[in-house]
Amino acid sequence: MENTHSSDANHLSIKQYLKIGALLTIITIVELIASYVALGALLVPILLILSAIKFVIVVAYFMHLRFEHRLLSQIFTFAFVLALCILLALVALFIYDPSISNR
Amino acid sequence: MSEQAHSVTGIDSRKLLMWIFLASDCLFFGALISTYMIFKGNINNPPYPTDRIVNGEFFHGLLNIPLTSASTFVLLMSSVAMVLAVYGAQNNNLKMMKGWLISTIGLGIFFLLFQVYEFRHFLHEGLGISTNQFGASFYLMTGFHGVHVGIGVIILISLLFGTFRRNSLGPDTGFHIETAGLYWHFVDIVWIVIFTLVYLMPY
Amino acid sequence: MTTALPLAVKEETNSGIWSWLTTVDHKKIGTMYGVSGVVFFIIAGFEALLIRTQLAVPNGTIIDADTYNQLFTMHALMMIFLGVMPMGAAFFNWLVPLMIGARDVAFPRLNAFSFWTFLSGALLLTSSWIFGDAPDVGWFAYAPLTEKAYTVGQAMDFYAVGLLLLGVASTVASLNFVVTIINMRAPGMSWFRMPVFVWMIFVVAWLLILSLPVLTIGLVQIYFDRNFDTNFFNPMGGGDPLLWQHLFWIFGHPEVYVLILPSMGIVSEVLPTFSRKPIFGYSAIVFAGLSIAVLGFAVWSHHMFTTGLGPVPSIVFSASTMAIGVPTGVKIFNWLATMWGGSIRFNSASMFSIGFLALFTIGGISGVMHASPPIDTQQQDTYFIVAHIHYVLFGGAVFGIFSGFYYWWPKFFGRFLDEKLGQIHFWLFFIGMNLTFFPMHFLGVQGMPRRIYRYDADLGWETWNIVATLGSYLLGVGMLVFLYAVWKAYKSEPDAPDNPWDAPTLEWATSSPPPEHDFDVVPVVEARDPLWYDRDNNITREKTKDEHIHLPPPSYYPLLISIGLLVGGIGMLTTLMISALGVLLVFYAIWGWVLEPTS
Amino acid sequence: MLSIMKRKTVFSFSAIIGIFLSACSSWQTDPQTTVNPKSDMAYLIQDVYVLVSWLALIVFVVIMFAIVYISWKFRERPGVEAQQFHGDTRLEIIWTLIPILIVVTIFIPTANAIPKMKSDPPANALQIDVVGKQWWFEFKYPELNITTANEIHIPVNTPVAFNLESTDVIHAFWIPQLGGKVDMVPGHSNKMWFTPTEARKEAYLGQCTEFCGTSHANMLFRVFVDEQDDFNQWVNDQQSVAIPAQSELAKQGEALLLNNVAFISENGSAVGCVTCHKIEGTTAMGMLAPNLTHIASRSTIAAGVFENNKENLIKWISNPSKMKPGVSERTGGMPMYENYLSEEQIESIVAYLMELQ
Repeated sequence: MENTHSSDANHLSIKQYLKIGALLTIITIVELIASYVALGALLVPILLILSAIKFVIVVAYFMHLRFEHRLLSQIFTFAFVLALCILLALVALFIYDPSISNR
Repeated sequence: MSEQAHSVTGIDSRKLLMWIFLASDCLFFGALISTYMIFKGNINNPPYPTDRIVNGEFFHGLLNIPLTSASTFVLLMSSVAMVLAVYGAQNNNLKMMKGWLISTIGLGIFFLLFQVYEFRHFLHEGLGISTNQFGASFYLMTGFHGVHVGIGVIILISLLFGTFRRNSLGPDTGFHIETAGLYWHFVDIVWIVIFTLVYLMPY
Repeated sequence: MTTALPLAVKEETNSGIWSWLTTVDHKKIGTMYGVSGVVFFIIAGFEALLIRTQLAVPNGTIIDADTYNQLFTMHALMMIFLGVMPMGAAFFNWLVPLMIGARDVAFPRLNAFSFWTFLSGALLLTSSWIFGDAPDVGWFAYAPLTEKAYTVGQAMDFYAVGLLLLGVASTVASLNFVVTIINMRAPGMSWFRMPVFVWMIFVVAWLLILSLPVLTIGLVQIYFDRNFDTNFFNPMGGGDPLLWQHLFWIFGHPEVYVLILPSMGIVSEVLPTFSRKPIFGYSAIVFAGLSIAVLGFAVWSHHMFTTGLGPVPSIVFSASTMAIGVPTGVKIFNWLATMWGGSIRFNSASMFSIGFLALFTIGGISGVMHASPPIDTQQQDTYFIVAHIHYVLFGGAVFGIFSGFYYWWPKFFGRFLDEKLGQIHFWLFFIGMNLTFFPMHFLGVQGMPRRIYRYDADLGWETWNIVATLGSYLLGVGMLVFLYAVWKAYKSEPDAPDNPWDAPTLEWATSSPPPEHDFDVVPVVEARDPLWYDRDNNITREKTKDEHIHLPPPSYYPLLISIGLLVGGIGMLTTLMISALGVLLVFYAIWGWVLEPTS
Repeated sequence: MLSIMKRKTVFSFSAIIGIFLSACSSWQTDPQTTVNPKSDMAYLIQDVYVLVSWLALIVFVVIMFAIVYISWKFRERPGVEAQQFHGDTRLEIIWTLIPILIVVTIFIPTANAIPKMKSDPPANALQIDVVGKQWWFEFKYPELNITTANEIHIPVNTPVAFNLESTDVIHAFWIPQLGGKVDMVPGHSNKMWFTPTEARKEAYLGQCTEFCGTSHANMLFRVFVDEQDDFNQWVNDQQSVAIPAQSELAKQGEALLLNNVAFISENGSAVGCVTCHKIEGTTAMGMLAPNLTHIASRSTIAAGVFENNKENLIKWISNPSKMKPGVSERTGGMPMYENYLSEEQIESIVAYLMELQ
């Protein structure tokens, strides 16, 4: 039974995976608490940063992107950045549209 | 799937196909989330997503943050289980792979049950798809995410069914489970973004 | 592996209808794309003739308002989605594997699935004519006109479901070809030794992969608005019609580059061959293509300058639209430089490419004019825009496609298209095109709006409308000449040598038409224009080494899944129970597909 | 063979340029032309338009000449081999800069025209609310308390500001000689303003230019630019209440129109005129359809498509959809009164309407 090929050399151990799982859980709990604590203007940036960290952790380690061919991370980051830019552009276009009357 | 042609870049064509499909899905959920964020500002009839007082009257918000963070935790753990299943498959530890695959499927179904409960609760509170913009965009976004999770569960079940019939690791089984894992993790990170933007962001 | 499925034993038939229905060969799939593309192109062309006949005289009574609105909408939908895109797909299905030295695409069955899903989407959309509900609100279907309150019948459901199916087909095909181009290039063919045509298709595939999901969301939202009373685009219920415009044009602008880039790729192959010299500024053209891909996602709101955008977005989108004109300009200069110092042979293929160069430039110039919002507020939705569209799409994409037909016909079918007829066809198209669409610039400047089924007599528009109508008849005649040439070629004896034009790219190293396995031995590439490199250094590649070549067996599961999706689509138009049936069929076919032995 | 090809190419290009120049002359006089500006905004647009058009013409001539010249000079000739060069970075840089230069020369005037074009109207501007409906325009002068349809009068040399709304689908408000078009998007209130610079007898033509359904082509409007005193006279007429009918036939028509909420006949019943139309000073209070108080003062009916005379009014009331397809079929559309009223009754109503100056 030949072993699956490519990236098994730089595999993470079970312990490391569990540690990452724990870290993600902690971040989620911190996010939850942050949303209850009255942080005012600070809340939005904190939440965005925390979810961005979770996002990167899952993509880099669970989806193995850090150990894969550079092309895959280029493809995914280009698509993700494009989706983010379109999201920001659309939201901005609608928020700063003076002509919307049923606001 | 098709035979393993020699690939110029060393990346297996099937894995490359999955990653590019995930890139396309990024735009899919990007547009869905954009629609939600656009309508987030002007929901002008009850029921509302969060508690608010509208011309003197108090309206109880529908979004239940503790419940949804529990379902987020469930989906997060299913990602961890998925990773361990892939680990088992790649180190041809059949028992470990089957065990974690079953727990991933279980956690996935558990998450779907959370969603079904939340949808029924909202419907019961009077939030139909045509009630207001919150209803329409929320159901569309979380609905499509739920469909993606459902398809993921079906894929994992068919992979599990594949391993039982042959009670040994086929040459590609490890690879199939890893690719299914990519899809599963993607569905999880989409939920991470939705959870933050929809549930935690102030209105 | 599992035993053969009980349903039917798949024996090796390579003729007859069954072989076409179950083929996974990229060449057969390419031919099917080409044939359906030309058929729909002719139907849409006929619709255009009806439109022009109605507009020939003021207050024309040949066609009533509703039919006219259906005609111009279906003319646009069929030309774009069922004519130019599939003909482009015919070229990249046929040529990409041959040009990069691969035996087939990365996922042959997925390629067959793409074609059959395209065909089911095309048939579903075209069947709207038969069921009396052809979409009649313009090809970009601005909300809230698409809401239930303002439309009668199911026209917009046909539009939404038809485009959803076509979207699935195009996305899957693009995924397939991106993986093929990345992973299956012949040894030695680095990224910068690939032919320019393959680069253009790589860019087209990425544009489709990243833009179609946004359109899918818009279409789902129309479907939900019409069938489940949501209010995405209904302002009464809190929705916003501009949301549809944004979602559509985020897809819309990359789409128009999807229409033109294959033709730019064809021209970049035809001009060097008939100028007897390599393409000028290969890397400039490739980087121009890539920058168009990136910028293509940043310009969409230039379609919405008049919807009340604020000053800042107008300036930003005007700047990005003008910026995207620069790479196009660079390409035109590079094509001219390719012809400079060459020894240009004039035959139908090269004349269509030179025609592309001239007419696409005119379209590009008129396009840059309304990149500036002040001018756009005068030109938007007038016949000036119709002129711009047709100069870039007819003068650009269609001329490029016909240049490709005349150039690769010997390679596809082993027979030449008659040269005499080709010249007549070119001049009929060239003169007809200018007679039809150049006066539309004048009509636009005289203030004639788009999409009007009648106009009054004393507005000064009569002469140019008659000229345009006569021109459009010339185009009809030109198309007949082309069909006669195709019929004549079909009847003639296959007499085409391997490389009739002494062209540089790998597909000319195979026989005409190529064997089913394309290459007897996978070619080794040492330079950019491989065949010219071999000819100049008189290297002869050994051709007949025959080792066991593994070809994927035909399979009917792609067709089965597409039929399942079609049934699902029909269910979305009638009752969702039928859709459930469709989903079951899809699941069964996927199950069969996965368990099908591939060796 | 080549000489024919060369002659044909030269012929067709010279033909195009010839047609182009001869057309320019007729553009100035056409009623709906976009290149004969008559307001400050239109002049602003015209300046950018002229600059860009000249640039376009230059690029057109240069590239077309280059194509013809290169095709002719480097045509296949016996004994002449193609030169095998395939790149020159210096050249690439030059012809990347040229398009950038052209684009910048277009962008600068564009960038400083946009803020002016999209600026807020001056405080003293005459306010006109325009509401786009399926297939006609409703105009309201809030300060002067005038409501009319499809035809408006504005004073010369004073800014006029349009507040553009729509109650059904997207329309576009465009008077080519007086300014660029702005869409009327339901749920949005867009602004547009200009200062007309030339008063004249004939109207400035305007048309809806965003596809809005079956009769999109029949949704025209007219703007008359008058001297100040003519405008004041028009305002007084419009503000006056509808005068009661004078002639005998008109009196019958008036009674028929005002007293019937519905008309019943063997073909069923149809809503009366009063339910949708409004006539100031009478019991007709409908808000859905054009205001008829001064219908006779308008030169056209049915959104500027037909001349306002007796035959057209009779034909219109009898069967609106024959003149404007879709009007009766759409929900809330005008019924075909030939099924509910006799010829005489329709003529009496028309007589009354012709008296509403």
